[in-house]
Amino acid sequence: MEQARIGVFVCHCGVNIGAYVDVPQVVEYVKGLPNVVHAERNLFTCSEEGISAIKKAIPEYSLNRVIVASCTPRTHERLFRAACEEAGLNKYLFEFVNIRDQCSWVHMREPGKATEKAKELIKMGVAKARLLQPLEEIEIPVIPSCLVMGGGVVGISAALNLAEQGFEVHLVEKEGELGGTLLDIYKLFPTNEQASKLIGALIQKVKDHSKIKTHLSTKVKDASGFIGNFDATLDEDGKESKLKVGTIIVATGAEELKPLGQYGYGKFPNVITQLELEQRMKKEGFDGQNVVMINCVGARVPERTYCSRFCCMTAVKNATLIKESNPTSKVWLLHRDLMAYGVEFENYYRKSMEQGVRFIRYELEKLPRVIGNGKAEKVKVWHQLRGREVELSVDIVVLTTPLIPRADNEEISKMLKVPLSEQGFFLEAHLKLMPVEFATDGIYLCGSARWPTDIAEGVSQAYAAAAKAAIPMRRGYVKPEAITALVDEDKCSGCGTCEPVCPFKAIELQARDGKKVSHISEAVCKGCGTCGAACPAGAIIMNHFRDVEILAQIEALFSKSN
Amino acid sequence: MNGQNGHKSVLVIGGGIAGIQASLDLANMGFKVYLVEKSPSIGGRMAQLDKTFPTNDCAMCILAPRMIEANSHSNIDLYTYSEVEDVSGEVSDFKVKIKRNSPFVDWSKCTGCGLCEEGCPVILPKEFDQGLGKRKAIFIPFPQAVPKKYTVDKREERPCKAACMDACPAHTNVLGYIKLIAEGEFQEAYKLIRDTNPLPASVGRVCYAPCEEACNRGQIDEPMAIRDLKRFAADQVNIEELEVPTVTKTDKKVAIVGSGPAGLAAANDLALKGHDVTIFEALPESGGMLRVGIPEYRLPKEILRKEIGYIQKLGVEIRTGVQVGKDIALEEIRGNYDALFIAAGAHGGMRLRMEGEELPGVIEGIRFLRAVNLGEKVEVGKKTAVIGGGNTAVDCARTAKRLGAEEVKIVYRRSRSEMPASAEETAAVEEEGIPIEFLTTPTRFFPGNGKLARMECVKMKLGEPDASGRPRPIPIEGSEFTTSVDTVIAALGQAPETEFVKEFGVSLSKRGMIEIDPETGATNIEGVFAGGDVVTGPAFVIDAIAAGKRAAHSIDRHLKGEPIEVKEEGKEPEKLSEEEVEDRKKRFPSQKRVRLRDEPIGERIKDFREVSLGYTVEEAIEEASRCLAGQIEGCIECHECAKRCEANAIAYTMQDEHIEIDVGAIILATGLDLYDVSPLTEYGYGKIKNVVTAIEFERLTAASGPTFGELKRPSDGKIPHAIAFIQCVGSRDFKHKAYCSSVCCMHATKEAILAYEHHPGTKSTIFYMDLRAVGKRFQEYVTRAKEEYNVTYIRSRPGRVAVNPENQNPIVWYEDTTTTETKNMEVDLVVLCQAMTPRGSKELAEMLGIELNEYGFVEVPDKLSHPVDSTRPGIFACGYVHSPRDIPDSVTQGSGAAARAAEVIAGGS
Amino acid sequence: MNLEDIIQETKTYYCLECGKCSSLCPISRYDPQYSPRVMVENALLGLEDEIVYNKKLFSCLTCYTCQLKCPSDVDYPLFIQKARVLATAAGQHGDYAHSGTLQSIAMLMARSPLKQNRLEWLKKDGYRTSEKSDVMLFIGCSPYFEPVFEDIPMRTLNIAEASLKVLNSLGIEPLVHPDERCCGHDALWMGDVETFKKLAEHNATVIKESGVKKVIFFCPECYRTFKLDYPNYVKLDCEVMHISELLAQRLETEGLRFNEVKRKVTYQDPCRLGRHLGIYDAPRKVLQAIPGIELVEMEHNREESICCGTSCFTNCDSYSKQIRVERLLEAKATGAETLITSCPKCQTHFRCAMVNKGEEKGPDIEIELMDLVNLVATSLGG
Amino acid sequence: MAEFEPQIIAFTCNWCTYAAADLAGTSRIHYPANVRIVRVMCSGMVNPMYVFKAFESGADGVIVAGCNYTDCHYIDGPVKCDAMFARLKKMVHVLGLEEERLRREMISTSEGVIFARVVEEMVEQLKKLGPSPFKIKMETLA
Repeated sequence: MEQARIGVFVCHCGVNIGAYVDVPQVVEYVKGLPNVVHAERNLFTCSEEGISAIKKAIPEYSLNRVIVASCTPRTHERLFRAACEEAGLNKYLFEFVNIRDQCSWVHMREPGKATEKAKELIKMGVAKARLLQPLEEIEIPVIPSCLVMGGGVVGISAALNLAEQGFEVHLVEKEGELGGTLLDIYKLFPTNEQASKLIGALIQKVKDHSKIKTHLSTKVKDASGFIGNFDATLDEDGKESKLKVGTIIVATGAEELKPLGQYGYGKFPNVITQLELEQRMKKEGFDGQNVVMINCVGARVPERTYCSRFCCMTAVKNATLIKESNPTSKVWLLHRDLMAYGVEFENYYRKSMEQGVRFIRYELEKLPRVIGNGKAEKVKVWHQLRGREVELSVDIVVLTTPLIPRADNEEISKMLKVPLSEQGFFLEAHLKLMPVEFATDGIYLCGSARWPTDIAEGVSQAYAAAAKAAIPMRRGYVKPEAITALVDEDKCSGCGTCEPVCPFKAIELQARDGKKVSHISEAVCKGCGTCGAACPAGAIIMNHFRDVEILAQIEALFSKSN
Repeated sequence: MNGQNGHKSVLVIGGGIAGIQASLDLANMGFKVYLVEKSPSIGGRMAQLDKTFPTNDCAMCILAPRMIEANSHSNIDLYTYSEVEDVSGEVSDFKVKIKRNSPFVDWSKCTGCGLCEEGCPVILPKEFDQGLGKRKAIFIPFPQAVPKKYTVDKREERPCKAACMDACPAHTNVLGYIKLIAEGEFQEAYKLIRDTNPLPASVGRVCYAPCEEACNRGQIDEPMAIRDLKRFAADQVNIEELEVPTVTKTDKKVAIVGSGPAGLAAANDLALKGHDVTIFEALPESGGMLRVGIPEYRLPKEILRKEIGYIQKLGVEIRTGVQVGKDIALEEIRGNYDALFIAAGAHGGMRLRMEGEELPGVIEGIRFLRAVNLGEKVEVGKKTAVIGGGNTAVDCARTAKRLGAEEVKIVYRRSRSEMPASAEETAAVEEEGIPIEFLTTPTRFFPGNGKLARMECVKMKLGEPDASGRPRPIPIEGSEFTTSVDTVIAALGQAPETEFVKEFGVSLSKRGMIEIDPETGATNIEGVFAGGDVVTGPAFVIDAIAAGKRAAHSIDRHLKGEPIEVKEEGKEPEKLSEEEVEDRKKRFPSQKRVRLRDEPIGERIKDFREVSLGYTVEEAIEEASRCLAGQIEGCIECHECAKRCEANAIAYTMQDEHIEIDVGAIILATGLDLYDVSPLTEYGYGKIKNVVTAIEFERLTAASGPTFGELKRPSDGKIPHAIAFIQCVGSRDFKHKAYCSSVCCMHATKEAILAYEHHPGTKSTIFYMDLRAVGKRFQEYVTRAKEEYNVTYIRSRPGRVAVNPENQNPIVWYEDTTTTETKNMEVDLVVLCQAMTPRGSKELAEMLGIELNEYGFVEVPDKLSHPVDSTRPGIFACGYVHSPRDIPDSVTQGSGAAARAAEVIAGGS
Repeated sequence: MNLEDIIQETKTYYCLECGKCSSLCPISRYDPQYSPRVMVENALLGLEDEIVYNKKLFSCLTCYTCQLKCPSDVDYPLFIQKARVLATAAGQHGDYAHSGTLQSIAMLMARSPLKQNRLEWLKKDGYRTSEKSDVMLFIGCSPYFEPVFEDIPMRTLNIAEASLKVLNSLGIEPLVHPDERCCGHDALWMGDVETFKKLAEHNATVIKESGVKKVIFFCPECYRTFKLDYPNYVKLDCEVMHISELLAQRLETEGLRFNEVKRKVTYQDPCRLGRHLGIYDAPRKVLQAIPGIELVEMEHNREESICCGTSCFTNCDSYSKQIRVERLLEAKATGAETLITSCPKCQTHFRCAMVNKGEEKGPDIEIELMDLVNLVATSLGG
Repeated sequence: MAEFEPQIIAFTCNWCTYAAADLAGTSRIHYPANVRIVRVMCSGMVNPMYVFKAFESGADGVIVAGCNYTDCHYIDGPVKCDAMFARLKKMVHVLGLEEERLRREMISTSEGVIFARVVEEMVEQLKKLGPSPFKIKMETLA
């Protein structure tokens, strides 16, 4: 390896770093580090100006290592690696040093220490960069077919879109029929169209579409492999079948919270949830005379802090339907902020006022009380804006509850190895950059499985997930990161300790001119490095995270000379 | 909708975050994308944001990588500063006409370096900062613009021919500095002048102003007072405090003979190029004719000294009292300097060649002025006669008057119209009680007790024009007459003294002046250049400066061994045609020129104080605003940017481009506009300074904003410690916009948090009706705002905002609906969260043939099962133009629209 | 007509309970117990008693400030008027000022066939009226107001005289009818629809019999009642006009010869003329046409001007006084010498606010008061 | 002498704890600046050699942090790490190193707050314990 010529680019990130880390002082310090031949600072290294500065500096100072000290590799490593590649430098000769999220932002109150820490972190980065080696990425073919988990309106929409684009789709639904939650719903806001008509039409389209294979009362038992090559095992009432797909879309939706123990639910027969109300309307119709609906039941409370986004509109819709079918009825809607955002919902909210639905605002500190023996007879609520208690006689109380994660989310998350958020919904890679993708390549996410969403937004997300899945499938191959393990066959004594360690079964022992030697398949290896740690002989080298590179960082930190 | 044979390409209209996301997804799928954006840069509304909720990460950190990816993606053709003109055809076969507005800059050459912007004199409100900040006529919308290319905001043709700049020998950017004065930017005006003319204060006083004669405004009422405005700009600056630009030194040395305007100009330019310059000045004081030829009352010595002092600060050494050819030989200088520039000027006087000329009392004009200007004691008799008709003669006469001569008169052999002195000077001398005897010339001088006593003159009549084109004066027989006189000053003109160069071998013309190649200023000897009066004979200051600059340019190239290519000389000053004059007369009301006031005549002749008083600020601005070019909006084509652009990318004549493309599908993603909230008069927007809109507040906190991230309130720049946010201003209101704009509750919360982060301890109050925090992790964000960032929420929609006259604090009147008390709250700043409307949807809808709903958002026929489809197959919509939504939902819907478009153009392939 | 019907008619169900009306309402700014929003809240909750038996129902000035800015377009003043009908039916009424004299006068005029001698002020010379004119000058209750407000002092009749003088100088010799009755404005707005109907019918017949084509008003309340309310109850086939509109019209057409009156004035928009009828510019055009007059606007002007504090001589309390003080201070802040208004009631209430019988001096709110018509009369006059 | 500032090395797994540290940043949660993070792809990759090297070079404290058992991007990384760590703990104990100097943590992506608290707590403890015994020895030996 010829002498390392390192270029360091320290970022201001506007005020985010610049206001707390003395960037010019850091650049001066960095210039003194061995092998650093060029160091400069930019206002926004990730901007076009910053990128072209890197591309210009590489040939100009004939750099063979590049370090960017700015935000976090998780979002910007790909961008800077691409810049190095475009300037002719192997993108694995690039090292990222995090001096924003893990330095300036967390040590705002001690700018002095933040500057010292930034210097040391870059010194560690330089130590590692010196030892980095160029790596080549390999192309892995992608099977142009997608496994969609969940046969609700969202799953179906994703499946239809991909099928229309020409891809083969496997639609897996654990219930006996497609349709999901919409099967229980009577009418839909804001158009008041029949839920059954909508979902019926979509199910029909799925049936007619040659490219979609539907698997009913089927659960995905296991799914291993990686983007382009997922091996899924389906379990249809005990009958197992194997499936090879390129991408997976999680559209398993969510379920309505049953608020046991609140407002007499479970005790009084005439205290039901909105979904139960819809089921009644759908089956035998509804003729309630005095109806009180209570919103935010079990939502925006300390134990469940989130707002489930569209339950207000469900309540307003059902209230309007009741008034339309029975104008003399008295419908009260108790709420703590009426989330009728946007154009359609605000119009619908006003229509409900015209119909005579009356709204009462209550506060978390003074919850309404449902009174009666054997059944709900009265609701007492402190009218926050009137500053007095109002008593309403009722013959039915409808509780509006939030959507909560499905019970089997845990299981799916373990199976697909995708994270859950603190509330239990699936956690997307990045709220704004990758809203419908998981960190793991090839697995996408949409609908209420991600976060409670109404139908229009859910279907938009379904299309978005379909678009993201279509990208690798249409291109036909993916080039995963070249961070994989490598066996140094001279050192390998063939003891086989590594083979069972690999969770992805990428290691197998092979005979090599009379000697057993361990072999790691580049395509399967995900680069976790556990085999390297386990190997007693130190024969396994982790690309881009070699032991010498890690140790160099530690040494650099504590060595007094720089 | 099977697009088997359709085009595998998509048109995306609108380069905001939604449009970019849709384009990236389609491009990554391998389809061709045409992304059309009206502004010169993509980025849309999000680029204006400082931080985005709920994660508070900086908007630019999310947006920049996507903009770069979109700009460099092989499948995406980016058309910024462009609009869709026409759309025809049907799904999978649309024909689209795109108009690329001419940015008047060749984007293939422009590197976005920004040198042009510094020099541009036209200052306009910056749309990106909602008009709070300023930008130039040549601009990029925001620092991280993609593509980072400059655009010239040229809105209408310049109403005049800029004849002034062509007429000026040095081609000073007159348009530019007059515009800057009109805008009150006096320092900038001085700097702009200084870029071409190293002696603004002097030239601003004595220049003969050929520019004013050529000024097109002259054809309408009166020409612009260009010279007086130049003087005004120079007077606003303390030249001694100007910091000197740091220059990278070259190892070349240049010698200059003569520290007159030519020598000084050359020295200035060569020093700026890094060469080491030494000037040899024969006289004890530097400045040449400016110092010794022009009297104090016209050009105060103190001003000239300061201007020369600045040039010296550039590293120029001036050795005074060293006469080349006497104290030091030209040979020797040429030896130890790499180049030589002869600018000795024309200090020799002309002789009368008549009897009695040597009598004491007869003095040569130039020598007389030099003596006075150098402070020597000069005696002037009671009756003094000055012979000659040029500026020098007038200067001698007025100087003699100031030295105490009681009766001073000028004797000139031709008539008034032939007098070379300017009309102003002639008027000034007559005003000071100095008569002029025309058609008279002296013939003999008679002594009286050893010194001059009487002079005999003869009357003249004008004959045929002589070599100079002026009629030849012919003495009239027998018209001799004698008058008594004590002093006679002969101011017949000047001639260069070129003895000292003769033996050096420099070729001289018949009249004894140095011959040079007019283009480059080079003499016949290699490395020796010449310019100014020594070459042309007595000319004007500005001609000498122009010659000095030309020579400096040639010397610099000579020192660098590069061929001396000639800078194009520029065209002749053009006149306005008849119709153009008529048209201008209609457009611009006739307005008299603002005259310079002078010291009262009685006072000014007593001493050598400066005669003209110069403009006051108001007068200067009033005069500067008369300039025709300066009155149009946008670029006035003063060519300053073209001059500074190293990539010479400026192209004033660039035309709009019309492009036709074929696409299979179209995605509308034009985003949002902000509703004008001034009709809600009760909130006082536009009347009360400290009532701003949410987007203006955002710009005040942004690092790239007008206050560079320092949150200051508009009225007095103080830090606002108490801020009130009023929600639903214009939204949820029958009289304005009946819908809810969806994002303002969270936007206000974020801005309240930002305010706290900028100045911990800030107390924010948000007046809301329904706090619509519906998205992922929004509720937790609001809770954090309450607990950690001192934000209070009051459920009420304030009725009106009054103002406390003492401190300009807005007072919010509101009823706290949870306690039914009507109260008022005095705060430092009120932020109105204004309604947002779909951008550009009306015109585009007509063109695309799609319907809009009652508020102008895209009408979606099948809201639930096909949420991103418009009323026309193959045309989709995403982002705020589809329906009010925040950034995460816009990004998702961008991908959604991409998927639907892919369905159409993939067509089962 | 029950509470629910009122809610439907006035679209009160659109109310978003945002509180904008309360924060704009001059009364709720001072009276903590009164909030228009709470009144609507009670209606939406069906708490009829909270409205009908609520004294504050009669505090509303019906000045339309709230309705003009209500984001949900709820016609609150109409809601109040209708609610007061319910209250009147339940025997409720507001606290009558001036011991109910004005209310009784109106009641009497509606009931008994009385013979009013209301034209004594006409005896003075110099006023030319004629029976057969096709233009009628409606005097309204000014003859009755004169004695009631003698102690303030407030001579309402000098507005009537000035109006007559102005019409004469415009060449009009109007009919001044001896048997006009109160236009019924106060009764209607206080919910006493019966009295209003009777007065309306009477006036309609009087006008029909007199055969006039045009009726000119100087009192905005009478003008608003004739223009907007009468058509719902009686047939009127003559044109109705406020005197400031007539003057503005004449300015446009033939122009007016004004003598110079050197004075700095500010203008109070009466609620009925401004917000109810949208007439803001006519009075201003007339003022600015008088040479020497310099008009300066108050901070709150045109549709945002603040009411004079009392409506229909009911619930006139300390809060009304505070409103007037605030408004007079605002007038003085403009530096004007005179506060011009074109409404006899505004002028009366402002004058009453300036009366200060007690020792301790209240805030200095003294300012000269004059009706537009009086100013015009002096400028057109001798 | 200035108050003792312990130096801590934290080996964090790229997918969970590194992201948690980032989350602490985006939510502006303050914690002492004594920690230096070394990014590894998985906690299972942490080799006892790395930990010893850290102590040798003068670290006063070492944290080995990764995902919870269920979150691991590579299925069972944490299980391997536990096994390695158990052995490491015994070794270091025998060496006479105080318990608090070596910590094993499981911090998932969304637990930015916990990452900050762990660092804060460890800095407090190490301030009480004083510099690492290895460090003192090194100086006297050198």
